[in-house]
Amino acid sequence: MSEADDRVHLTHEHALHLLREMTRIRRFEEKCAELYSGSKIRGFLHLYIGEEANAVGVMQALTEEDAVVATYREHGHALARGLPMNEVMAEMFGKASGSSGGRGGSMHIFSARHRFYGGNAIVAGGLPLAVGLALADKMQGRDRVTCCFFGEGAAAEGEFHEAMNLAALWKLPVLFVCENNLYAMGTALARSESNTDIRAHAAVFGMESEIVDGMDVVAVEAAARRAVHAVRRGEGPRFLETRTYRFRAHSMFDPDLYRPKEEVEEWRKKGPIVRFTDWILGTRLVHPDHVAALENEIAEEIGAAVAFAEEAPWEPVEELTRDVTTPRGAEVTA
Amino acid sequence: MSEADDRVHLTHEHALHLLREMTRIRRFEEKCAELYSGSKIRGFLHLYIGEEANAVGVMQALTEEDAVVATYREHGHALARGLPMNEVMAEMFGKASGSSGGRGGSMHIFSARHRFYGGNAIVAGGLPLAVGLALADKMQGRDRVTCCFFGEGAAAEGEFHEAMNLAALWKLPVLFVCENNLYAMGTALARSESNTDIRAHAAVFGMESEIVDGMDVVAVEAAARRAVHAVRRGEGPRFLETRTYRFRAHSMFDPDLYRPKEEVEEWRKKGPIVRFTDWILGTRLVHPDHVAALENEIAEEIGAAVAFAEEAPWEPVEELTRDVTTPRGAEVTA
Amino acid sequence: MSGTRRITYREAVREALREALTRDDRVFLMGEDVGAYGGAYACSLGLLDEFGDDRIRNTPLAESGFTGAGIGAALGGMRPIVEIMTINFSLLALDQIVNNAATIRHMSGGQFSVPLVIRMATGAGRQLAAQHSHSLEGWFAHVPGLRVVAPATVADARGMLWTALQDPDPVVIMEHATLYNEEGDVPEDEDLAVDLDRAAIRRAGDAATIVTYSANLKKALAATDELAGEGIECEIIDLRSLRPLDDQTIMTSIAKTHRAVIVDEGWRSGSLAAEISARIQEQAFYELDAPVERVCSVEVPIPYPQHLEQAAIPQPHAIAAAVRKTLRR
Amino acid sequence: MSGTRRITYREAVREALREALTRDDRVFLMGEDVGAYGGAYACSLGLLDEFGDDRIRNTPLAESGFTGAGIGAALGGMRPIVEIMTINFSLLALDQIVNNAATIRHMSGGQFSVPLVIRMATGAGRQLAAQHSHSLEGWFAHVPGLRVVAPATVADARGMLWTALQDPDPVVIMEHATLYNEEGDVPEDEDLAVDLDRAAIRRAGDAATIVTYSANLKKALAATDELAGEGIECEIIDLRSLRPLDDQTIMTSIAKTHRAVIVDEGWRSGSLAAEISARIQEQAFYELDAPVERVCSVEVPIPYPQHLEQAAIPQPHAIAAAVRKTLRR
Ligand SMILES: Cc1ncc(C[n+]2csc(CCOP(=O)(O)OP(=O)(O)O)c2C)c(N)n1
Ligand SMILES: Cc1ncc(C[n+]2csc(CCOP(=O)(O)OP(=O)(O)O)c2C)c(N)n1
Ligand SMILES: [Mg+2]
Ligand SMILES: [Mg+2]
Repeated sequence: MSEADDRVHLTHEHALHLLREMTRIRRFEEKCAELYSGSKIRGFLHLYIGEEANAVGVMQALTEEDAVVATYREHGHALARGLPMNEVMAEMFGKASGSSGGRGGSMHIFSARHRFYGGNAIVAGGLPLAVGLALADKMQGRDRVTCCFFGEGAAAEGEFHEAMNLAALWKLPVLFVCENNLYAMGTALARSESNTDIRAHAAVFGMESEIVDGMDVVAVEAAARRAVHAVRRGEGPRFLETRTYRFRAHSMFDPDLYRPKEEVEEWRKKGPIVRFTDWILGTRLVHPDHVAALENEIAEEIGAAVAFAEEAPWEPVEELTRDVTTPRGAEVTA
Repeated sequence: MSEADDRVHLTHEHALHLLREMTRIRRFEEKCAELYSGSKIRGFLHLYIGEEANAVGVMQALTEEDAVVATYREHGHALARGLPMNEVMAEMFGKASGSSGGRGGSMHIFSARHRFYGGNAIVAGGLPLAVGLALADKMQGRDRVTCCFFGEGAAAEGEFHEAMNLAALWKLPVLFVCENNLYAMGTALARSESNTDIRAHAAVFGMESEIVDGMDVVAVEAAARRAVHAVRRGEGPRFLETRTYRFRAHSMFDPDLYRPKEEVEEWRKKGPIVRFTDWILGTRLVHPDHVAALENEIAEEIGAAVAFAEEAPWEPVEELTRDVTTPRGAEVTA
Repeated sequence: MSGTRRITYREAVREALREALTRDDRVFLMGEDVGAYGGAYACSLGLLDEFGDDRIRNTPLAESGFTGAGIGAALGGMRPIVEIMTINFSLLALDQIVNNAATIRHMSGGQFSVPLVIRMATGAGRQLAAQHSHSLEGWFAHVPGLRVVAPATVADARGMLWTALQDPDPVVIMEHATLYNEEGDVPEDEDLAVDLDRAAIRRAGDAATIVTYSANLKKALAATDELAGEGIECEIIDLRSLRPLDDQTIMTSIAKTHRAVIVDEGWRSGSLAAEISARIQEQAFYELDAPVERVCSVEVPIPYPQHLEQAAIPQPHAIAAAVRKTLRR
Repeated sequence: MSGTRRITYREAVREALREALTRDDRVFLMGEDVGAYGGAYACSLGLLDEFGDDRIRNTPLAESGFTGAGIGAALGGMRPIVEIMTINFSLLALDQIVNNAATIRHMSGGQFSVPLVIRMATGAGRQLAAQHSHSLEGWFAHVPGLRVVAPATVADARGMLWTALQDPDPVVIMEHATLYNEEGDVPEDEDLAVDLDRAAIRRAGDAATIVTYSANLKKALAATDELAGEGIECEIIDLRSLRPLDDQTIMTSIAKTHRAVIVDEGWRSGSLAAEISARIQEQAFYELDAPVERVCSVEVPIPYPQHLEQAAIPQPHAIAAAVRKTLRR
């Protein structure tokens, strides 16, 4: 293994980039929460706030050719993957200009352009998909990686087990990223797993894994680079457990009664944005003015995204049954 | 742990008993194969020949109060559990006097009297059932063990994973017995598990396990006693992997093309009956006359069972829809 | 007969759970987040404190595993209530439900019954999109060995659970996700158990028979209000039990009205509505003055935006139009 | 047009697989024991040697996992053929099939199609009892986003796979387990692909229309032989495609015969037959001279003994009786 490829080069630009990406997600979702209260966004909305370092860190290790599979908490991943904020916001609104044409909403963001395969709201349901995407790459001799995000709650599902085995058995180029935020809805990990060491569930298949502090974006990026590099070298799947925490309730319906307020407060202090900001300011890699400028830019981007979504058209009702099956004669994507 | 309780007391009687039980299964199934060719038995028939030491050994460790859950290869387990051979044979014929009233056939032998819960033909489908039976015992404070048999092929199924976790998480009194006969139909273990050490799939849940030579009935009995004892003490579930082999094809439909004839021959030499017989004769625990007498008795028992099954009545067609739901006002079993 | 109280459907479910847990100590509730979280739709909120975590048994995410464990526990003498958050997730448990719960009695020649109750939320209307909004009630109603019920009213939500628990065989209770916040009256009587065998006539009339169940009862009532203004008085049958179906109540009504409209949130092709239509035809062909109409969901995975979602599922105006069509008006 | 060859249904499936694997290198076969064992019903016997274990991909027992992997591989540009041994086991994969394969196109706003073919054995008649003998074709036919076909003839078994592989969306091919040993003729032509959109008229007649599919075609033919002796000439429609249904062929026939009998091995309540009955009623009500009859399976988990199993599923005499009934004879 050549260590060089895996190192994070924390230049001024890169530091700002990481901060920007995390902040974009944070502010975007804060706006979404507001818009939810205003009934612009509906359904279940699962905020990623507090977990931004995971998606942002991991995405740094992927190329455009790679594929991403995520869950219902995927707005962060979508933004970090490069989906235009306008399209993501329009999707939250359910508008025709949304990334899934409005059909999916917050839980089903897709983008063929970005090889972003959802947006899956069945816990663990995305894992077999990731295995298949990687299988296609391997069978076609393509040098691509499929990165699959899921929560620690997924580890109890049979589909998790089946997918892990297939990936390991067939040595497929998958990076499994388990975002361990300690709770699955209101269920603390110890109430759902007899063995709370999630990596053991990868190790049992002979899959190498690493734990990383999911509140430290640089650490996540470094770990992801190591893992992706190994996967790309053809060493088979890897497993990354990120230790993280969601600052908000599970979804907008959740009264958040199952965990102590102090616990949330403790984690907030370790927040990925505040911590990274302090650090890059402290090391003078970045100047406070840059941070302020960045916040302004993002505020503008969000304002524009909201305006875009507001103005975007609704799908006409006559189009209801479009995209159930492919129109005859149409080309297949992929 | 008091070792005393776990020891196998290999008296003359016990040795003869073990030999008799294994031989009953062997001769019964040889007869079944014959009857299958004569079209008396139909459907899929999965012979247990070669694996008799597993069921017989494990059953020694169970009491009447305990429960057993098995697979489609369960005629051996049913006989070892004490179901009358007449009823089992009649079930193979599909007759009304069969242990499941003829409805189930070879894959679905049940007996409430023996707490024998099938006869499940969905690979791994019996495991959650066993978990639930044990849960009922635990919740009602009953000192009973549920013993669940399955093949190594089941370990790849999600239901296996889910059931193992539940049993371990809730510390339920289940003994999982994985009869590892190296093949799932025509699929060798290495083609289905990235990690062929089956016990690792128990260890990951923190479940203690043991491997035992499934061709050695005394070793199986001893291991089962240790495991059942631990389960009964309230230590939670245990896992037993028995290393065994089926001498016949997977089912009567299987041309058995996927494994070398020499491999089968090698294992036949280690056959549980021939080996145990040689040994108890060698140690003079048992006299050849006893063995001959036992074979005669069994031949008679089988002859009687076939006659019983032949003469047993068919369910009248008018009864077809009986036992789909419980007649109103009837008592619930269990 | 004493008076009535006004509570929500959610409260009704919760009261029914509480009562069952109190009356019969073999009863326990098992499912994802039924504990501290209080259930995905808050039906069991507070019950953990009251009954403890042995009986309010929070499970890992393992639909097949815990549903199968429910079957085993039922075989072992308990009376489990398994909660599956949403009918879409029940697809992960169908092996256990169909291959085990529904068949064990038969395969064992009647030796074992599976007195298990499974509750799940169904249906569209909350903008939860294609993986949370299905109406697969008809699939369950297809399976011999299961009983399937769908409480449309608060009183039925209150009463059906206890009746279901008395059943020696597996009962699936379908709770439409849009009903939980609905208010309704429940009797103050001690004995709340409802008869699961009979459909209920929720409105009498002789112009046409509307057969429906669950959340669509409300829509049917709205449609009939509209129609009543035109002098068309419809009879509304709330099926309550989807398996078995109460043919008699349906056919008796049709013998009176000679017209039928079936309202079902399932996708049209292969819907439960198709079964009812076929039965009406088989049993009341010569009574019919017009073809049986079906108002079902459009055959599309439920889309997220409200206008499309609502366009995909039955609506009062479509029900009214179907009734008019049977009357050639 | 050249002549015909006589082969078994199993050989037809195998030839179709071989041809697909040869013609398109994105095609691969994936499932339990498709490799060295040759498939549970021996359909892929020999293909491992021919195509290697990359393309004849033997899987672990993990129905959800490998079906989901098939979906992913289809998204990734392959053309996977997933084999599920028996429809009962497909219950373990329904989450992937319904929540993913059938919905991804819609949820993604048409960005992704899932060109996946799933083959599975269905049906009773081999004394395999309650966990191996279901006929759940109707369930699949209920799901928007899926196409479901059921080859009843050897020629269709030979031709449908290639047509299915050209479909950009998921296609489920239902192979009745009792058909594999049946012999039939296949055309010697180069171009074997069959039209999946049209039902086939397998026998012409004007007394009554029998609508059926899969293995029950043979039973319908046997029934019509019997009826022909009585001077009753029935038309038989083999649906071939269960989703979408070819209404036009059905209604055209009924406009001629005015009577319909539907034969379907699914349990009667909620069967595909119910859907067809409902459609006939909706689209041809005023053409009907008698109620539509259904010959379906008795609502019982399929029992093991031959006489009970046969009593549970449709039989020629019952089909003939249903036809006579529509003719009031
Ligand atoms: C199969 C399935 N079961 C249950 C749910 C309901 N549900 C949605 S999210 C969730 C918790 C998942 O927790 P985790 O995997 O840890 O991810 P997190 O939400 O913490 O990111 C549950 C139970 C679901 N969507 N899918
Ligand atoms: C869920 C499911 N998938 C596939 C099958 C078909 N099948 C029956 S037995 C079997 C092999 C099982 O192997 P193993 O668990 O090792 O048990 P063994 O037969 O060797 O005793 C398979 C694939 C099934 N019965 N159930
Ligand atoms: Mg979590
Ligand atoms: Mg095996």
